[in-house]
Amino acid sequence: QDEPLKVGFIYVGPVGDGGWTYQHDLGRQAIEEEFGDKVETTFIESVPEGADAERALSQLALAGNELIFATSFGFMDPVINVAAKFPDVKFEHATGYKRAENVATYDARFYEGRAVMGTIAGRMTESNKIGYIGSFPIPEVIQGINSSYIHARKVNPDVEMKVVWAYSWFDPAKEADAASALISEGVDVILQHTDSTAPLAKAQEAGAIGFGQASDMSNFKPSPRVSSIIDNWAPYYIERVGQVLDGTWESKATWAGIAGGEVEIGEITEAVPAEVKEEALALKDKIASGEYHPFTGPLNKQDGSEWLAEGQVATDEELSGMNFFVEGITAKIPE
Amino acid sequence: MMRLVPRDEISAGWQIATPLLAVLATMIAGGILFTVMGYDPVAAIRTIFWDPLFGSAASYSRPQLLVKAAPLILIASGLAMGFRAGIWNIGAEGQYIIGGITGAAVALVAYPAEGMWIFPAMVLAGALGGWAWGMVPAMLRNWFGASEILVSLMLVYVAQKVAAWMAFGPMKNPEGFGFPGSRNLQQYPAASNPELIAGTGAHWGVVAAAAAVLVTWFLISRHIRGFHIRAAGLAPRAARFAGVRPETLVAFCLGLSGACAGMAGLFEVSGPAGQITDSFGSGYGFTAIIVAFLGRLHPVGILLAGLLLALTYIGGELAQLTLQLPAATVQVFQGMLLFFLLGFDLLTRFRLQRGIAA
Amino acid sequence: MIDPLSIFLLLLSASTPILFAALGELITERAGVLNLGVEGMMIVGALAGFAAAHATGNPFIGFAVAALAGAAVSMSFAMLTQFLLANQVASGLALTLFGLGLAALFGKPLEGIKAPAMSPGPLNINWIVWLGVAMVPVIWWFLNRSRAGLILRGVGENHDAAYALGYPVRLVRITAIGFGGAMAGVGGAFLSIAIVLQWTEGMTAGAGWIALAIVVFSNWTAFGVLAGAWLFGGVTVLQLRLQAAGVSVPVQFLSMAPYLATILVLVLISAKQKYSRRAGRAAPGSLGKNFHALR
Amino acid sequence: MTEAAVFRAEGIGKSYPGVRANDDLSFAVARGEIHALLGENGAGKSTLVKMIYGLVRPDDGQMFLNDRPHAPTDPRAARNAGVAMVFQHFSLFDALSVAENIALGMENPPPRRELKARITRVSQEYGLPLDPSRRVTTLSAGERQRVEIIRCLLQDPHLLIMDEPTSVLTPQEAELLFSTLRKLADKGTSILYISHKLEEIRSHCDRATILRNGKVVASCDPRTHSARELAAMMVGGEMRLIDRSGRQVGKELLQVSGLSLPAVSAEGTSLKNVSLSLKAGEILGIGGVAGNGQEELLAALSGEHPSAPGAIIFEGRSMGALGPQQRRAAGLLAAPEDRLGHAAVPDFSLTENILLTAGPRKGLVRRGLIDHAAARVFTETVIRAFDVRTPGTDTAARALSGGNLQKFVIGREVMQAPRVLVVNQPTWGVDAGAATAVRQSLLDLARDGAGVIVISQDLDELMELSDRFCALNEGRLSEPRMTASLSLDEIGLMLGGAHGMEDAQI
Ligand SMILES: Nc1ncnc2c1ncn2[C@@H]1O[C@H](COP(=O)(O)OP(=O)(O)OP(=O)(O)O)[C@@H](O)[C@H]1O
Ligand SMILES: Nc1ncnc2c1ncn2[C@@H]1O[C@H](COP(=O)(O)OP(=O)(O)OP(=O)(O)O)[C@@H](O)[C@H]1O
Ligand SMILES: [Mg+2]
Ligand SMILES: [Mg+2]
Repeated sequence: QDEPLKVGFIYVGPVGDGGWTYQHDLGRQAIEEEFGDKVETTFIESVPEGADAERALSQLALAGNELIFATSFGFMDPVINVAAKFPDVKFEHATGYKRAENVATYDARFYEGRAVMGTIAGRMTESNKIGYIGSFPIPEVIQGINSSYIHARKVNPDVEMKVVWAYSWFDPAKEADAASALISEGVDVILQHTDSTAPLAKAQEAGAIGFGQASDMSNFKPSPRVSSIIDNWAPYYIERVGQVLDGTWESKATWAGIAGGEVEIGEITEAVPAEVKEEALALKDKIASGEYHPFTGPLNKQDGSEWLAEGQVATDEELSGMNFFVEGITAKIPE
Repeated sequence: MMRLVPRDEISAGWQIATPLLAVLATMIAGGILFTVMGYDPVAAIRTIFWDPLFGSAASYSRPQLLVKAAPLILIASGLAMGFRAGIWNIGAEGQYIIGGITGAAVALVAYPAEGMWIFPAMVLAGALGGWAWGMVPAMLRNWFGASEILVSLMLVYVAQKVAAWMAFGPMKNPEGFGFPGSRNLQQYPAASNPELIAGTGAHWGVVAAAAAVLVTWFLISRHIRGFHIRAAGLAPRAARFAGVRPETLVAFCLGLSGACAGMAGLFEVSGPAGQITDSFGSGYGFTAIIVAFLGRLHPVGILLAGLLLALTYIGGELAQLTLQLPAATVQVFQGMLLFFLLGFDLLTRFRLQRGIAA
Repeated sequence: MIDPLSIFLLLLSASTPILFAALGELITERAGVLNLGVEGMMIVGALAGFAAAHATGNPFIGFAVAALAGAAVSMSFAMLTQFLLANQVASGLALTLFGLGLAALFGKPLEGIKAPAMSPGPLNINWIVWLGVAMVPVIWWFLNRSRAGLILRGVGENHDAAYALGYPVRLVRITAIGFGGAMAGVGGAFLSIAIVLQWTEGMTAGAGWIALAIVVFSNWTAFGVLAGAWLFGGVTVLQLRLQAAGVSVPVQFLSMAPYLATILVLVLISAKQKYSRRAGRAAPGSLGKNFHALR
Repeated sequence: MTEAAVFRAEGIGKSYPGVRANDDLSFAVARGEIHALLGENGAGKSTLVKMIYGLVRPDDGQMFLNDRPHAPTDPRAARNAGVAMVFQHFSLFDALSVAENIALGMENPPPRRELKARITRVSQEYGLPLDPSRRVTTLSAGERQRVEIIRCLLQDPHLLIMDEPTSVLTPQEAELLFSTLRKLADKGTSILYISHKLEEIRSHCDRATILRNGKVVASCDPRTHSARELAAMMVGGEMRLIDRSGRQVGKELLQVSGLSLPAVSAEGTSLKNVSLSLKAGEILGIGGVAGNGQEELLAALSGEHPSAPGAIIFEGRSMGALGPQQRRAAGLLAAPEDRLGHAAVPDFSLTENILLTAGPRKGLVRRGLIDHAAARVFTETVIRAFDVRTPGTDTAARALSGGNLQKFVIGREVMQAPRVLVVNQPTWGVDAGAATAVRQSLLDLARDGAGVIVISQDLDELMELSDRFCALNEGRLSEPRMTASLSLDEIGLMLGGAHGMEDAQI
């Protein structure tokens, strides 16, 4: 087996987006580093979801790639279609839910990281107002908002959460404006589920704090970026490539979190008091060890109806279809 | 000193020669750019312009040319009519999105019924949706004199928001676990737009594009309506004198180009794309403007230009794959192509002449 | 509940990129040239400005370089339209496409880098914001009171007449295109240096097109441009502010609001021109037409 | 009066591709002289004066101004040397004010307020009142010309060039212009004057230089020659005489009553309660200064603008709601004034321009389908019958000279054998020979039983053609009078009250 294993990637954005695609590309580079000559990787960036994705996937398959990572939710149906045509090629689809003999799915439990960020946010806010910039009202983002809020409130019962939807994953100017709007509402801690650093930049101007999203955004250390939630795909990618190499790869659904190393908590800087840092790290460890689940009852839905009873833990099905806020959040999910 | 002298007649020879010259110049300029960026220029040009047609995976990429070119040609054919009349529909992208949405709406309402009527009804709805979206700038121009360039363009953004709203709201697939995006129409036989002959890439959109080329060719060269369109573009008052009502023409051209774009959207959503997502519009409407100009607003030219641009897209992907050329290269390429074409265009209208010495 | 002053401060900064770009385009259009390439010039300015600011550590040098870069790319448009007599609409689109591609290509090495800090100006408002607002009366004065402005308007109003009087139509237009490019460049650089504080591909996200719309709805006047930029910025900022304040608003519809508002104002202004005879025609008479003189 | 020459040209030559526009051309203009340049369309008059004004550079020869070599590189250099020029068109800026327009024509305009004061002063001095702050759009043709003249006067030129300035003026306005020019000449300014109107040259100019094919063929004192003699010199042969014989007035064809219509443009005038009637074989002349509703009247009759039902009855049918094509099919045809851009598409070939109007009547378009072969045949017919000088049927309309295009445009309508033909300014800017041909074709049409309406500002033309005459003034049409019983002075009175005239009296 002299021929290297060819591994292909399709990205929804440019590798330089500094966020989502950038992190996947770091994962790709980690593969190259780990396996050296044994693998050869290629990628196609900025592939629109839809018809073009199907072609890009086919081109990758035709070019002899045996393992292909499709790194956006919108590539789901194209992956299934192309996988049917290339039964010998293995596909990995991020954040989707459709699988096949040769299609596996993987995702990360970002809400675990959000719990840690929420704790820091709840402790750090002086105005008792924290802001959240959401991209789109989809389950993954709603999980994050709920998780952050729940854990901020846990450490600070007076905390209030303001939500602004940017309706974009990546629109720096819009995100900057959203951050400014939150700040002028009195918010002094900003969480974001959009991919640019613009909100951090605005936070810095206003003396507020925020968190890195998707990538570490370490440029803004030590403040306003006081910590970050990092998508680290490298462990998963290395594991799966290894499995292909030794012939043990099989289709499955992976939803790993802090424990699997896919969700990483970036350095908590000195801008955060030591005891808060400790508290946050303790929570992280509890989640990693499986001792604690961020969605543990008692929890009510926004309308006051009961969701989880005391000690009850949310199921993965409930989480992956989450379409409501928990009690206490005043913002509404746009219909 | 060289100077420009207008020609009495547009030169037919140069009409054909300038696009070829433009392609050649783009290859040369592109080659220089690649060299500067540290890539092998010959390999890059070959990968973009040659491999999709004759390379090792050509049997796959050749039909893909049709898939990619069809919406471009369909939309550009409609746009060219308006451009000839001096009516600037820059918002085909929006009409494309709305056409996709209205067409898909018919399917989603009908689901899971089966019936021969469903697909034709979707085509009609798609065309109507695009038409209606095109009529907004038309009416605002007719009633208030608002610039159709800007109104149609602003409506692209609105259409994108509508698509997002649909994908997250009313059209969300009820079996999609709360994830955005409509049902996949590829999996709904009555509403899907599959390959007509396996392995050719030809779906109903390709047929429609071919029909659009024929119809617009007929319109422009044989029909009085096309004649009036040309007259209105060159001399609005003369067209009015000939009996053209400018309002009618504005409505006709924006409506026609909107309907074409809407149909393109429908064929895309029911075929290659499969579903309405928040990113459903993928730039066909804007690229079609280049196609229209590159094809010198002539149906046959548009046919060739559509295929050429499809080639740059697919070749660009191949170049990414094999040479790791950045995706933005394709954009630069298309920009240069248009630059050169517009520049060389001068030769069709003017003659270069040496200054007459005393 | 939401105090107007804070909204105003927000919109000041949010509207600055489009204000610069639209003022530049105003001058270009007043000279009779319709340059649809604003988006392309902005993104090139955003990149070049950011690169220079990063390299020198001085944001102001960044803005100066952005102006130069914007003017430089605009020259390709000038070449096409003024010497090769190409269609202005198509050339502008080509410029947009080319600029976006070029910036994406050459921006790769700068991704993920943070912009150097910029000291705020008076009242804690960015110097460039002040500059943008100050440009408005300057441009008004230039157009309506200066000799050069009169010549520029003459060229835009009727290029044949201007040529017959001996004015260098082409030169005036090339200068105006260059100025438009420089202003668009500064607008773009404000995005990368002062708002987003980094370079990212496609970061102008349609701002150039909005600037074009604002010129029309300003009725080709400097203060109209200011009003338009503030209105657009205001609607954008307001919808985010309303969300942040927890007002239950239909977000999808509000996110369409800036575009719909632009259309609405466009319609109102066009209708006023169309139906009131006193308002007269505001668009420069030779706008979008190419000039060719035979000697 | 003939002291030293202010301006001299020696051996001037200028070639355009395929044309020798000026050829070894020499002449001189004396101080304080009104000097006419005469010649057919394309004789080279404009080329010559454009060289004097620095818009075009001569290929060979020399020019002298006040005995110093004159070789301006651009109009500003020419202005600095003391040359000023009034163009017939394309030299005012519609959206700008009078003062701004004038400032643009000056090298170093004084500050705004002072400039306004000077404009007012000079305009009063020459009896050409003007409000410096008005926008040019709102001015009448005569007022616009005042702007141009004052723009020149403020520079105290040695040589003032006027290229066809009177074609848009009323006789009174023309008189006013000449008295201004005479005042200027008396102060020592020399004037170079181009016109196709031989009568006004005869009565107002001191000398005439006559060009043919770019060469000087004669120089004379126009006051000592008849118009026919001057025309003969221009053409190099005898002029054809107009034949008015053989016409018979028949039944009524067209009835317009109570026609009102808004203005088509900012410069236009609304039509107010216009009524007229036209019989077969009759030519009705409609005089008036441009901008008094002529365009609107033509648009209403051609169908470009719909009108109230019953306002236009053609052979018993109400035409008001019908568009141009339907009216053509019925036999009501029109030819507008502006040949490039209104009557014809400049970039279309002649065949395509035929299709613009001749589709319905000549069967060139059937059920929307164009019969290109038939169109070409008809184009050739028109070209032959009207002696249109063109390389072929595929030549673009803009490549034709003004006179030839005019013959083509009129020919296109006449050859469709209309029942009624409405023409506006049929010989505008056209030389004497071509004008005669066009006028004769209208007379022949009437002789064959059609009704013709001629809208014109050229009173000589109206006197020559029309049986009855009425005046259009501020959108109102006067009662028709028999032309035979009218004198030029009476016509002047009928047109009187044309705007701006009252305060313009000196
Ligand atoms: N810019 C040009 N390019 C080519 N040929 C030209 C140009 N200008 C004038 N000509 C040609 O030169 C000749 C002289 O034209 P010129 O304009 O001097 O005639 P004119 O005497 O002013 O005619 P008119 O009575 O119609 O005003 C004509 O044959 C004309 O076609
Ligand atoms: N580029 C050209 N090629 C060929 N002929 C031309 C060209 N430009 C002008 N001409 C011809 O030259 C003649 C005069 O045109 P020009 O533009 O000088 O107008 P003009 O009638 O002389 O001006 P004015 O209105 O001042 O009398 C016309 O017969 C016209 O057809
Ligand atoms: Mg002339
Ligand atoms: Mg003339």
